[in-house]
Amino acid sequence: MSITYVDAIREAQEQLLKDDPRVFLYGQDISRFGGAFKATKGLADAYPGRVLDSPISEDAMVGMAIGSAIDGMRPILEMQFADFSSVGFNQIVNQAATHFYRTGIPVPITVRLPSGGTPGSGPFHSQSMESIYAHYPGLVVVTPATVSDAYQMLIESVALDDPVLYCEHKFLYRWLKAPKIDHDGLPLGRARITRHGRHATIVTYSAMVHEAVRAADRLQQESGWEIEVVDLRTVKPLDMDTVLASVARTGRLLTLGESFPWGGVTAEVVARVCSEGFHLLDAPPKRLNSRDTPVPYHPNLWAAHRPTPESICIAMRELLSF
Amino acid sequence: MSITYVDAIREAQEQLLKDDPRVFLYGQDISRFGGAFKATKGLADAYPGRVLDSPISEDAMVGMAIGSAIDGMRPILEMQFADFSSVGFNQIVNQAATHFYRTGIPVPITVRLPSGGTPGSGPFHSQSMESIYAHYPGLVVVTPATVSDAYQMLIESVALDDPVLYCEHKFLYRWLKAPKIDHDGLPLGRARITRHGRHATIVTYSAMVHEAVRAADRLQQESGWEIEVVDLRTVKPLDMDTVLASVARTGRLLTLGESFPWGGVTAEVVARVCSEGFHLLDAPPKRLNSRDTPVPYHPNLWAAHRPTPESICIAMRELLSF
Amino acid sequence: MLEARQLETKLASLYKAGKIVGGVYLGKGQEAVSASLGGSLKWKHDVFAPLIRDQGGRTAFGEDLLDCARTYLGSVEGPMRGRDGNIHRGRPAEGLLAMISHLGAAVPVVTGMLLARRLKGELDGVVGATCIGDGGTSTGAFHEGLNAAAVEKLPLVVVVANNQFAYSTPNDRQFACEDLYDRAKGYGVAGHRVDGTDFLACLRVIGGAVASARAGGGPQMVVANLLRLSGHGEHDDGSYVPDTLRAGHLGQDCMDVARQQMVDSGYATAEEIEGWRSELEDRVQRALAKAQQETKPDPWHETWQACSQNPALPFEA
Amino acid sequence: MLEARQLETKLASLYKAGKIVGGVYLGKGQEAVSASLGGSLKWKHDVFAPLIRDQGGRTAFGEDLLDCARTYLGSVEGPMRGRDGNIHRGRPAEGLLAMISHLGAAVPVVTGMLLARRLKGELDGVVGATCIGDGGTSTGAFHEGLNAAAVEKLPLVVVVANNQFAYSTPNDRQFACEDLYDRAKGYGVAGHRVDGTDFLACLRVIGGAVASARAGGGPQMVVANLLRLSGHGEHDDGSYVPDTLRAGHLGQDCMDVARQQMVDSGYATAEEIEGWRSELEDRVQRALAKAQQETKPDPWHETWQACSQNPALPFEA
Ligand SMILES: Cc1ncc(C[n+]2csc(CCOP(=O)(O)OP(=O)(O)O)c2C)c(N)n1
Ligand SMILES: Cc1ncc(C[n+]2csc(CCOP(=O)(O)OP(=O)(O)O)c2C)c(N)n1
Ligand SMILES: [Mg+2]
Ligand SMILES: [Mg+2]
Repeated sequence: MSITYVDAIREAQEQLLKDDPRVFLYGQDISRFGGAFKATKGLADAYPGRVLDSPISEDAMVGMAIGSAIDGMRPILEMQFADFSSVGFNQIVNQAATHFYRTGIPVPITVRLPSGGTPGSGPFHSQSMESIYAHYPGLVVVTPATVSDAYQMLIESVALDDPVLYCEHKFLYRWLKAPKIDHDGLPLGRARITRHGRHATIVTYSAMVHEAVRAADRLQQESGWEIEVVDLRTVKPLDMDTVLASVARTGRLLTLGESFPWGGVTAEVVARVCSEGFHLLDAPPKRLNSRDTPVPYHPNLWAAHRPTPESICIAMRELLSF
Repeated sequence: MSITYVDAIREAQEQLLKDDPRVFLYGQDISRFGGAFKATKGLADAYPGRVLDSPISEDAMVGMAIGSAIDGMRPILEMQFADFSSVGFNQIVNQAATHFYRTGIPVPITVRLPSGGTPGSGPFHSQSMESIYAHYPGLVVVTPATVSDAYQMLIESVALDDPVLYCEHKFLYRWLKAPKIDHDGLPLGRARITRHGRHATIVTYSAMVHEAVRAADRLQQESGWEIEVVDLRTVKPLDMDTVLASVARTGRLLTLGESFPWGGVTAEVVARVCSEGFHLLDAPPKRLNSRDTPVPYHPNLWAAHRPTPESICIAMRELLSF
Repeated sequence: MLEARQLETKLASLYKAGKIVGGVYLGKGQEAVSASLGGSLKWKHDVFAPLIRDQGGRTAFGEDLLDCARTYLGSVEGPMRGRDGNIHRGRPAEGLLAMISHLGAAVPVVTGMLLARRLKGELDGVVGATCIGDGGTSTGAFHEGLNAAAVEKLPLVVVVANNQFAYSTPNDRQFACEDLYDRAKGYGVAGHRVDGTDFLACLRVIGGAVASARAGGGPQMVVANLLRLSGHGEHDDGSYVPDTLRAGHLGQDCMDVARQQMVDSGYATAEEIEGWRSELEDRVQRALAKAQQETKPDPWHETWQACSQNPALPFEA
Repeated sequence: MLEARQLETKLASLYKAGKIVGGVYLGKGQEAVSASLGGSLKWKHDVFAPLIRDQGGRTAFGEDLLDCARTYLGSVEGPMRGRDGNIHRGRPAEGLLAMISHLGAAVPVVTGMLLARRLKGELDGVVGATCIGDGGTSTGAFHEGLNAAAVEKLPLVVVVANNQFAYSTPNDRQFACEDLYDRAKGYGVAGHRVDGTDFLACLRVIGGAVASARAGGGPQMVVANLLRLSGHGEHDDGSYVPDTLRAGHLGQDCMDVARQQMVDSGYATAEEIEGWRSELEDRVQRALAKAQQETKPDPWHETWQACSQNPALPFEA
């Protein structure tokens, strides 16, 4: 028996529906159909009236979730793809993000964003938007990389009074499996040391955690380098304590992410490490992101657009040779 | 005789309408009324049929501008406030930004974004969105800080084949004056050294250039520090040559911006200076942004939300004391 | 509605005197529409999302005068504590939403609140209402929100105050249908039309729409025709409105019509109304005076926290 | 339309054989509607923004078979050079737009192209057309775009292919009006209704709408009722569509209807049609075979440039 990443998301929603009458699900094709990725399969039957199909109206979907949250509910909104949240952008960044600051009334919505690239998905079904939403005060942005985190962080996101963008990586949906949900007790907002090492630190999140570990394994095998991998888990807030402690141990930093190269998580982490822990660095920090184009469609191009174990190893060798 | 920043924007549009039959203006209340800030005053009468009032439909406005550009026009779109471009976000980042990469056909639209805070404008009429749009491949983001740049960069934005977000700062509209338009020949994409110095560099853009210069003057008067101020002029692309050359001379870096603190221009500049010019730094780099809340309404709060000469001086003294 | 007019007249002169923090947007000429809506709703029971010209509706719904006075005069005691201002004020926990500027954005939010009531089993006899301008109907938010409310058959009442202009933009640059009322059918919602300058008609039609929604008749859309008798904001002279329009039927002041209607129907005498007016003027004056003396927001006492307290999260300071 | 069906049947089997790069979304059952639209438009003269079920319209408009074959089979010679795929292909310079995925987004873009024509004085006799699904009508983009086209009175034709479902979502969770046709009046555009399974009716009504727009009749909205005879994509079995619906009138295959209509009207004999079919099968086969042999995109030859060349700009590499 094993459970996949997307199953964990489904089970978390089932648990939430079971435990908390304030929870309901809203999204396109999530009811009887169970969602484009089957993340809500069977839930409509088990919880009638609490798993609702929405029209193709992302702006209204977010607005309605916000209204229901103001009125005491805990909606979980499924975007069919993260990319379509661009249509609900205004409600997310201007209504949800500002409401608590303006009125003192929190807006506990959780917006599930199926994120990241898969081969053949193209420019509009592959986007990683964590770097966009994290810019806005008032939003919490979480990016689970493991099966247990997918479960646990969804439970905690819904428990949080603030609006959460829950970025789930489509590439991990069925590929990532665990024997069972087994959480190590880290709360939302804390990073995890996924792999210990002492020669350099890779700070990353979501699917790239696995690519980083692959690269680290390879560097160890091939050259004996011991690379530490930090999984941020939430990109806003950022757990700088864990990041700085790791950099203090290793003296070398690569930040790694799948979103576009200008700004974003990798820039924020480098900027904060350099401002807050400049003296810890023995070498210039490095960044690795996707390329500065839309996500290409053809798998040949896609594979070269995002960071890979190969490109991570190249960057790490440069970093280590400094 | 003198010309204000908003007049320069108006004159550039007049010149463009005169010189280029492909240019037309589209936006809310921009025709006979001349726009909420009078940036198009008189143009509808002078160029009948080429200055069009739009419905309150930012998404369609951007979409229509894109269509017209695909068909050979050079539209200039006025958003009534940058904040409302959130409604047109999808067309900007998914249609305009990707079109050239996908099809090989460029989309020469210029979207004017009245940006930045003024006292009493509140959370929805004060935003600085350059950090959001700059994240997206395929977009050019310009942020003029002077009257002559306001003019010249608008002319060049329209000449560019790629989509440009032209971020004009509302605080500068009437406050900033110059005897005449007098351009130093710097092309789009090049930064300017606004003030020379040798003890530290402030990298900034838009209205914050003026706050930086004020702070620098004060530091010079009070303590003899000579601070260099670099005006990025365009935040994407970033002129790292000029930035790195300045940091090479001074060894100390503060990045300064008015948008929200997570990610954005200040993070990108620090991250790139640290990756590309780590050895140039004699002290940890510093960043100064607005605070991590929506832009508050009351002038007392607003003035403490954005960086001021006072807060810049404090940050600079810390930087210089290192 | 009389209170609203008194209040706004006072605000306009305070604005001219430079005493107001931020802009002033008035509902002058739209009070009959707005108050008919607000007055049909119950405080802490229904949901009301006012827009920029809804002082009339706010007052009628039950908003405290002081909330208004404090926000305009920048008192930290106001419901928004200086963080947001004036027309953006609200008390969401009491059912009075605090608008964001983006037009149309309130439509799905009210809808969502009604959906919450249904899910909680508390929808019975509840109405959610919002106003929007002719210009606001062009937003995708209006369309998506109204459509979603119709699909859910929720008791949403949308009142379109068609004052013929959106800022300076006339109806013919805003939409091409003959009457915005024609849109109701396309959403599958009940449609109504009313002369927005006629107080009794507003009471009847808008009150009727609210009653229908309350009784389970599903979403309602009311289109009220009128003119605003002020500029877009107090910085604007509204000179783009043609004199012929001002001189015509839509240009009549709903307050005058209402006064006449009350007198004619024997509801009140001219003297009684004058009495109310001066009493209200007094109340307005007192509220403004109180607010003016209160503390202003102070950045040193501001928490600068955009997220609600959550000790479990290592939030950045 | 016959070609489209041949092509798509082939694509479906290639998909099952794992030979296709990315997803496959078919227009099976929607060819009569789509081809009636595409066939009324002139290549390099009009503008056409197809959506996911418009192979019929693409072919009829004049798109080269090879463009399709190359995109599905991942040839770098295709119009999108591997950067975007399949249904997203287009040739904007020839008037065939390349859709983004976001539903509704094409409506204002076509409108903008028509506006450009007007500004250039080249609008005479030009039409811009796009298709949208029942689900797509719920987007703000559709509303804002159609409204803006109506305000500008541009010759836009929007064909709503109401196939009763948006992915799995039935009409009654998508909108609450009786007929989407009822929306036309609310936008002030001419409305039309047609049985989308009836080829001759489609030719008449959709062709008529295009002719009206071309003749200066302003924006047109056609609602066609039909069913898709495939899943949402080839990964989907469409089992949420009730059998009764499939067995009813809407479930009939427009291709069968068209064949019968051609034969009945004496336009062609059954043998002639069969002849076309096998000839087209051949052409489709050849195009696919050619594309299959072509070079695939190579990251080392890709420019990785999102902006057009501009030497004046110090763009980041
Ligand atoms: C999405 C959006 N775009 C632009 C604006 C700027 N704006 C504020 S009020 C206004 C005019 C509104 O007109 P209407 O809806 O008719 O209401 P009225 O002012 O006439 O009452 C505009 C364009 C806005 N608030 N929101
Ligand atoms: C804005 C947006 N939201 C969600 C989607 C995902 N999506 C793709 S096709 C589809 C269903 C479309 O239904 P409809 O418009 O009726 O067209 P049909 O597939 O029935 O032809 C959905 C939800 C999308 N493409 N765009
Ligand atoms: Mg109006
Ligand atoms: Mg459909």
